[in-house]
Parts: sequence; structure tokens; C-alpha cells
Amino acid sequence: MATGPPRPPGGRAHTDDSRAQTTLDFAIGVSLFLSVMLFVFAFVPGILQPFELSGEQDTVLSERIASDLSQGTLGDPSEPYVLETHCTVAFFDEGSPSPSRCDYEGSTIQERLTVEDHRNVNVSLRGTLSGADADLLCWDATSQRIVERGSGDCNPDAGDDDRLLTGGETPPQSNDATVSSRRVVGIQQTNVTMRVVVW
Amino acid sequence: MSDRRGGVDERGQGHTLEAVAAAFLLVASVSFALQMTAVTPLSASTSSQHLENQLRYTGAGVMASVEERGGLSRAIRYWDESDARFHDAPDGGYYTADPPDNAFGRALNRTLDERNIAYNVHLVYERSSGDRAQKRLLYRGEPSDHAVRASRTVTIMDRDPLIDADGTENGTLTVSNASTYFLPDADTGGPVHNVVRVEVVAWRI
Amino acid sequence: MTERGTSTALSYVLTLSIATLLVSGLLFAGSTFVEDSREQVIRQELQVIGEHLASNVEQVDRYAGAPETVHEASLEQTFPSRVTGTTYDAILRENGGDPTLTLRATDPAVTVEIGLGSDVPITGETFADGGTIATSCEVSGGTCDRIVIENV
Amino acid sequence: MADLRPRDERGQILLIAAFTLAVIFVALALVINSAIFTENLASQGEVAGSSEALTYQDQVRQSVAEAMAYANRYDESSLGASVDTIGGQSSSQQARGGRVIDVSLVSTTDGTRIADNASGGSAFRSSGGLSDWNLADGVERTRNVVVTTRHSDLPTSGTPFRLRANETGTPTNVWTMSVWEDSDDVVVRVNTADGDVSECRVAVAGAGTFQIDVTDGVIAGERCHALTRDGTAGTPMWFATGIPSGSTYDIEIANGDAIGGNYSMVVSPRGSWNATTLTTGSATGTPYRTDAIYEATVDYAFRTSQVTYETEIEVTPGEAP
Repeated sequence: MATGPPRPPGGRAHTDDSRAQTTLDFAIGVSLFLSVMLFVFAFVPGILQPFELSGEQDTVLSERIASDLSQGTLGDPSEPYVLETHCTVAFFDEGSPSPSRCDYEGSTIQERLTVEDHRNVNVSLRGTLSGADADLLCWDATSQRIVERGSGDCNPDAGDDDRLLTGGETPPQSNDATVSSRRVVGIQQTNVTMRVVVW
Repeated sequence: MSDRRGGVDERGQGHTLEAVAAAFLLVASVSFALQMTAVTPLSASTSSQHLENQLRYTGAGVMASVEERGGLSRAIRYWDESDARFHDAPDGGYYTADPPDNAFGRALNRTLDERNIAYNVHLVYERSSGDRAQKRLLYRGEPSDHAVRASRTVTIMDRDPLIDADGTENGTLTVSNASTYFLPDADTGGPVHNVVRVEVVAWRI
Repeated sequence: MTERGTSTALSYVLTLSIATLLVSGLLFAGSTFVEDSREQVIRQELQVIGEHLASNVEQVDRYAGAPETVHEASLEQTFPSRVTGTTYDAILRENGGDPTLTLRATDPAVTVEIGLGSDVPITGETFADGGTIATSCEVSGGTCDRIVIENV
Repeated sequence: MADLRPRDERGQILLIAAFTLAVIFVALALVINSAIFTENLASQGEVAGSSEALTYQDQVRQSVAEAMAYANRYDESSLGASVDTIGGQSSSQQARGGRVIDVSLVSTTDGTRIADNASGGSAFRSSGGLSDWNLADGVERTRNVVVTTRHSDLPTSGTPFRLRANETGTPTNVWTMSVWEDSDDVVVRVNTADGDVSECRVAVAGAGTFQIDVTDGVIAGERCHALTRDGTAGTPMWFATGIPSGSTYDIEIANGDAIGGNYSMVVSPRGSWNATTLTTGSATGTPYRTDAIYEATVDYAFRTSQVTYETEIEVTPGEAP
């Protein structure tokens, strides 16, 4: 075996350039580590994203509001899901003070539902009273009866205090972060659907 | 051949090995984290449970508002004595496609069919022997596993009249003297004919 | 001595410092990130639990309002006793006619407040820790004078 | 310069970095877990059965009302047995659902049922044939006032049929309901004791009989706001509004000849019926009175593993608030 250059024990002849770890090894090592690091940093936010919690309590809030309105505030707790006409119509009359006899206070929907003022809520009554498809309902003051918006006798802006039975801001169509709860309730001898949207 | 002074060269591969070990540790920790969290395909969408809660309230709301005017009790007594079945129900004796033409049927149609929710209606009552029996009022097929049940009990008294097709009370026939009426007298001694539980099983199609 | 002389020491110090800097930076960034998301999750969880508790209080209020005479009305629900690792408690207080429900987490001090209707009969202040919380009526003479929350 | 430690002692920084990252990810996993639990908690509905306590109480109230109607019409002593049967069957039905229901009759308040249900209907005259006459004096409470009539039996606007409740001792304090027909519409006008007037007009199709439920404010299935809410301030009103709650009132019919059909009501206390104008047996054609149960008090209990609800409900079917 040809002997290479003599290897003195502990001799200084080990210059650093003979480290046997070529720059290539180092390059592989670090690049591998960096690539894994990049992968992890790219991947982790991905798994976190669906759990970026925002507005989780809206689901429970809309259920609470819907149950409270349909089983107590707009009617009588001893007769759940049946609304009393006068208080229901007055509930949607924003701006004027609540009638003392009814089970809510304040003049805006937020105050009447005891939620913070910045909270976006919309409450509306829909139903199919005549014809085939459901429509927003309206209080016709002349006949003291609840009618569909499409029927002739509902003219909310005609001065006689007809009124559309919807309160709060209009829910955004595109925004998907809204939560809505529905209850079927009875009013004036018929069934309508109360819809509460929170976003 | 190790070198007493920890020569620099043998550790060469050590660095890459170290990087590999680090990388492995990193990937292992991420996968462990994933295993630990109950990440399921559905875990981000909680809407299905929310919708089921709505269905339960819908069923209860329909029956509560119909029964306020006695509509549920009349729907149970909406019986055709001569045909021995509910008024103009198909041969099976229970409604299938369109609901009965009374307040309860119209309410179901208005609120449930409108939002393409399929539903079955069963009447659960007690026989005089005390065991429980069930009769279909309306049947639309096997409910899916997300089906939700809402129920309401209605008391029928011995002399309650049957209801004719147009909704008016029958002058002579009552639940007791009608021969083909399905509801037995569970309390033969007393005035109560039967306590019927109306069950609406609804599911989204 | 290698030809590069002091450069080895310099490169040595350099790599060491950069590396420690990198690691400490990483550690710091990582822990603040974890802390922030933990606090956000705690706040959300307290709000969800608060809303559930508020709907229980309103349900008991309806129980009290329905019949002419009430003998007993209570409703209990089991909530997680710890929220992302910290314990929390709930306080139902009269707050001068505008009753509120306040939930406080201990470790990162997070507080959540939920308003209730002013017609809900709540007087003084009642308190319950996380876990199974019972909402009930203190009944006297057939009417529900006060709705309280307590641990079961 | 001394030979420093060779470069290879760099201290495995990469490993430490990886280790710290690993710790961070595990902590993050904990946070994600509770985030997922929060969403799960958010989508939970209300406590199981908590809203059913009230809906079931409503069902018990209506079942007992059915039993009372039966008792008042056929056999007054049967109410106790009916309530026990209702309670027994309800609890066996609900036990399947994990709910414990307990219904028991506590007490009843006596009353009198005044009715004229001659078959085919007749004029609202007293047993002595008077058109204007008094039905009852010193009445404290009235419920389930129902008039059954037909278009052909209704007076025109000339002299409408009037049902009055005037305060005992001060007849000027009177609540009056006038009913007449105006071109196929049934018109009901109410003058309350405190001077408010409101009117409702309901178009009733067909020539068959229909019901005017005075205490419920429903005419042939249509709500008549005049009977349940006065026009101006919108405050609710009902049979005998305006008569101070402390004092009693007398019930009178005016112009009974003008209307045909049947009527019935239940008044309390039991002795307030007028002996001269009402017979005791239900002879056809003449108004009669029978003993009746005005109100039943029922103990109701609803228990599940998480809900406890015990109350005492007063069942007075058809009594305005």
C-alpha cells in the first residue's frame, strides 16, 4: 500500500482544507434544513387558517336572539312560538320608543335585543300568506292585518303607518360571514318564519 | 482513525447529519402536532349542527302555532268514516306527496315544503292494553341520518266529533262511535279518549 | 496555526452569534405568536361560553315569566373547566339595572362582558367557576325574585 | 495566538433551532385543539329539553282546557279523572324521551255556564221572551264568550244587537259590543267604559254558521282587532274593559230579537246568574244555566337530567288577560 504523505501523529499537517467535509456536504446539509424550514413555514399557517377564530359567538348569539324573540319577548312565555300582534309590529318600528306594555325597551333594534350597538343584527318576518312563494311581510295599518309586501295594501312609505316587518341593518348579500337563525312562529292565525341574521 | 485532538476532519459528515436530524425533528414535530389536533375535514364547518337545531325549532313552531287554534287536534280527527282513512288520502291510508287539506297540512306546506325540507308525520298513541302504537299521517320516505324529530301531545276527549273534508265538525260521528276510526279508547272508564303524540320528523334534502 | 489566522476565531464568533441570534429571534417570534393566538382563542371561547350562559339565564327568565306560580326553576350546563389551559369564572351582576354577565380568565387576564335584558330579575352579584354551572331561580312566595348562577 | 477550538465545535445550532421550533409547534397544536373545541361548543344548541319545558306546559294547559270543556258540557265531576289520565299518559309518553312529567289537579273555581244552544238557533230572548234583558249580576270574571250565528240571522245597521257589561251600581260605566251586518261584512263596534270606540269589519264568505269569539277577538277565524285592541292608543282591551278591576259588573243583552243563533259563556262566581231570565234545565229555545268549572289549578313538573321546572298553572280557557 503506497503510503501517502507521512501522517505525523497529532501533526499540524491537518490543514483545515482537508476537513473531508467538502463544501458540497455543507451545502446539502444547510439547503436541506432551509428547505424543510421554508416548507414548514409555508405549511403551518395553512393548517392554522381554518381555525382563525372570528365571530364564533355569532352562532350562539343568533340562536339566543331567535329563541328569546319567538318564545318570550314578542309573545308570552306561557305560549311559546305564538306572537302577539301589537308588540311584534311595534318591535319593528325603529326610532319611536317601545310601548311600555311590551317586553322590550329602547328605540333601536340593538337596544331592544340588549346587544352592543356595534353589533350588526337583522330581524325579519317572512311568509307565504297568499300566492306561492315566501316574501317579506308588512303591517297594513288600514286593515290592521299582516300582508305580504307584494300584495296591494302594503305601502310603507305612503304616510299611513304601514310598516315593513324587518328591523336592523340589511344583511350583506355577498359577505359569507353571516349567521342566520330561523323560527316558525304563529301570528294572527297564520304561520310565518322569523329570521335573525347576525354578522 | 480518530485523532486525539478531535481532529477537525472526521466530523465533516457530522454537519450534514446534524442538518438532517434537525430537519427530521422539525417534520416530526409538525406531524405530531397534526396528529394531536382533531383536524377532521368537517371540523371547520359547524353549519350542519346549526341547521339541525333550526329544524327542531321549525317543527315545534309549526305545531305550536297550529295547535293554538286547535288545528292539530282537528288534523288527527280529519277522518273519512266510509273510506276508513284520512280524507282523500291515497290507498296506503296516509298522505304522501301533498299534505292534508287542513290547517296543519297547509302550515306544513307553507313552512317546510317551501324550503325543500322533507318530513314525515307520525301519530303515537296508547292502546287500551297500555302498549304503544304508531300510525303514519304523512310519509315521504326514509329519513336521512340528519333527521330531527319535534313532537307535541294532543288530548282527544271521548265525545270529540270527527272532522269532515271541508273542515267542519261532523254532526253525528264522534271519535267514540265511529266504527272505522283508528284511535282506540285508551281510558275506557274515563272521559279521555286518548293522548296522541304528533311527531314531525324533518330532514333536509 | 492555519494560514487564515484570526479569521477562524472571527468566523467562529460570527457564526455562533448569528446562530444564537437566529434561534433567540425564532424563539421570541414563535412564543409571541403562540401567546397571541392563545389569547385570541381564550377570548373567543369565553364569549361562546358567555353566550351559552346568557341564553340559559334568559331561558330561566322565561321559566319564571310563564306560569302564575313557580315552585322551582333551574337549568344546568357543563362547560369546560379550563379554557386553553387557564381557569376562568363567571359573574352575574345587577350592574345598577343593566344586568351583565362577565367572564374572566386568570392566566392572561381576558375579560368578556355580555349584556342582558334589564327586565331579567338579577340583584347583587353571583359567581360561578368554570365547569358545570347551574342557573336557577331563588323563589319566594311563588315568584322568582332573583336569578343566580352557581357551581353544581 | 493559542489555537482556538477547531471550527467543528460550532455547537449544533441547527439542532437547537429545530428543537425550539418543535416546542413551538406542539404549543400551537394545543391552541388549535381548543380552537376546534370552541367551534364545536359554538354549534351546540341549547340545553337538551330546556325549551320543551315551556312548550310542554302549553300542551298540558290545552289538554286540561279540553278536559274542562268536556266536564262543563257533559259531566262536571269528570275533571279529576281526566287530568289524572292526561298526566299518566303524558308521563309514560315522555319517559321514553328521558323527560319526567308530572301533572296533577290541585283545585278548581266554581262558575256558571250560561248558554242558549237551541238547535238551528233562535233569537237571543230571555226565558220570559224579553228582547232587552239581564243575564247575570255581580259578575267578577267572564270567559269563553262565543256567539254562533249566520249572515241571514244578523241585523242590518238599523238596530244592531248589543251585548253589554255595566258596572254594578253605576250602570253608566258600560262596555258595549254592537254587531250588525253591512253588505256581507260582519261589523263589530266596541264602546269601552272609558269612552274609546273601535270597529272591525270581517268579510265572512258563505251562508253557513260562523263563530264570533268575543273574548278571543276572532270572527270566523279572522282576527278582529276591535275586540282585542282599541284603535287609538293600541292598548289591549277585552270583554268589560274600563270597568275597574276591583268592582263587579252585570251582563245584559239589548235588542235580542234582532239576532238569531246560539251563544254561551262561563261566568264566575257561580251564584251571579239571573234566576228570573234563565231556566235551569236546557229546554230548547230558552237560555239556561248549569254549574260549571270556571278555572282549574294544576301542578306541573318537568324534569330532565339538566332541567328542573315545577309550577302551578291556572287553566281558564278563553279568558281575556
